[in-house]
Amino acid sequence: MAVRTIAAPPTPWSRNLAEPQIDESAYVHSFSNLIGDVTVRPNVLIAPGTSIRADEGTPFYIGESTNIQDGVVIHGLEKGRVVGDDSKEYSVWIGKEVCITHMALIHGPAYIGDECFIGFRSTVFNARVGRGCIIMMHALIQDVEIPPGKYVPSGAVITNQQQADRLPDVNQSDRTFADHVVEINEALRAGYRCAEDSACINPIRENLNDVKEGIKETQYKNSVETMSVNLDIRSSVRNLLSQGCTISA
Amino acid sequence: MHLPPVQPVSLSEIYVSGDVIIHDSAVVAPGTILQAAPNSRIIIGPGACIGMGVILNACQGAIEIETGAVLGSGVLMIGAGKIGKNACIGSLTTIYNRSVEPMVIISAGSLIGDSSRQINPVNGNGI
Amino acid sequence: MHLPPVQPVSLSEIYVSGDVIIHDSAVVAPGTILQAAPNSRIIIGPGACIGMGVILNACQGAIEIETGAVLGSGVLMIGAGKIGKNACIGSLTTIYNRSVEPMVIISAGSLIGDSSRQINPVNGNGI
Repeated sequence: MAVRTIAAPPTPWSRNLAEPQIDESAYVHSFSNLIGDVTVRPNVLIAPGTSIRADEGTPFYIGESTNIQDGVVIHGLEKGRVVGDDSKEYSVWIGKEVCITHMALIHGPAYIGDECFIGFRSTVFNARVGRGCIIMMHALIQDVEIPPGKYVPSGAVITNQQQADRLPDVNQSDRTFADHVVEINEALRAGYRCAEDSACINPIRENLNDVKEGIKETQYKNSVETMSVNLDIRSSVRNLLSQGCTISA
Repeated sequence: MHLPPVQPVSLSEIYVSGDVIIHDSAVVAPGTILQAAPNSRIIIGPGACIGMGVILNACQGAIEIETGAVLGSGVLMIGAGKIGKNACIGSLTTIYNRSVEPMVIISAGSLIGDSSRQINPVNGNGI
Repeated sequence: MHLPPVQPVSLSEIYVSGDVIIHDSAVVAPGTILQAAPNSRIIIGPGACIGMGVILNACQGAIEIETGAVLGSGVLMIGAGKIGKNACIGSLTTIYNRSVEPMVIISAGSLIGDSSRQINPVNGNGI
């Protein structure tokens, strides 16, 4: 499994280069960006296009069997921590069996309890979401604590505690909808494994108007294959070297 | 708008997985993710324009972006559906298992195809 | 100890197709698509500022961004039209076949253009 993880870059506030701790059974897609002190527990799935950067707020914890879908961004403010279930402090704590769906933004300090569902493009920032909550799409949860088992409808903006306290409980139809979204993700999972096998990926560029030209190979390819040193990288390396970094074996 | 903004992409490639066909004359910006689950497909037609950071996840059917359609940055399209000729989908829009008719313009940050429960406002104060 | 792989500091990729003229002093952010159909053109004037993930798709005419105009990130401009000097188009705005007068400020997420074919989902439950 080719996983692209990098140690957090040295920043003025933290010279500690921490590396993600990833359980063997977790699947971190190579087209994802996983940086810094992030604990990834067993059977976690981290999809392509995700950005999980514990380079400012730190550390992060992602619990067992949790699912982080495409395009999710997880980041944290330098200051501000939540207390995880292990009584330690985290910038972002995500419990077990949580589903964070496409394009969601989890910005620490943030705590997301076990079995939560965070819908497409929703934001959780400076908030605590109790166990078993279902947050639908395009919602904003900020500066509040949401009790366990609550439902947040699509488009809701929950930014004060009175609003959070008035939220309804999750019902069966909510759960069915959330389960359906998770199912779609399971189908795509098969695609990720395929992605590791270059024989399986073969996108075809086809000129639909001119059959004579036949099938052309696309220029677009899985990014795993295209890590070469170009001019930009060279000049960046020169910069780092002049700042005193060294390259050693 | 309370949605997460257009996110920068750090890789200049696009990620393609599964049965994906991109017409020669279509334009696909960097950092996009085009994924078709098994038994599904994605077709990007002639002159279509797919903005930065778009995610298309085809599942249980096909996602088809017809001739000249434009998807703004950060658009998310899940499931199966067709974006009609010359339709124009504003940035950060989410489309869940729906199609869009040709020539339609959708404003940025829209949410289409969401059939989840909505809460009726009580005393005009909503939630 | 090894040097961490270098993150590209700036993704300098913009996609340009067709007759597109960008003044030397204009700034165009990464991830933008500037596409002019045949018989159309795009002109980006001096000091203009085009944000990340913008898509300009000129057809049946010209898209002209005049001196000092600013387009926020994720703006989508389709068809033909002129953005006047020093106008300021908020992020995520969609403009379809319309011009904007000089010095005008448009708030983020606006939809400007032909209103005969528009869909604007309400309450998150679109079509």
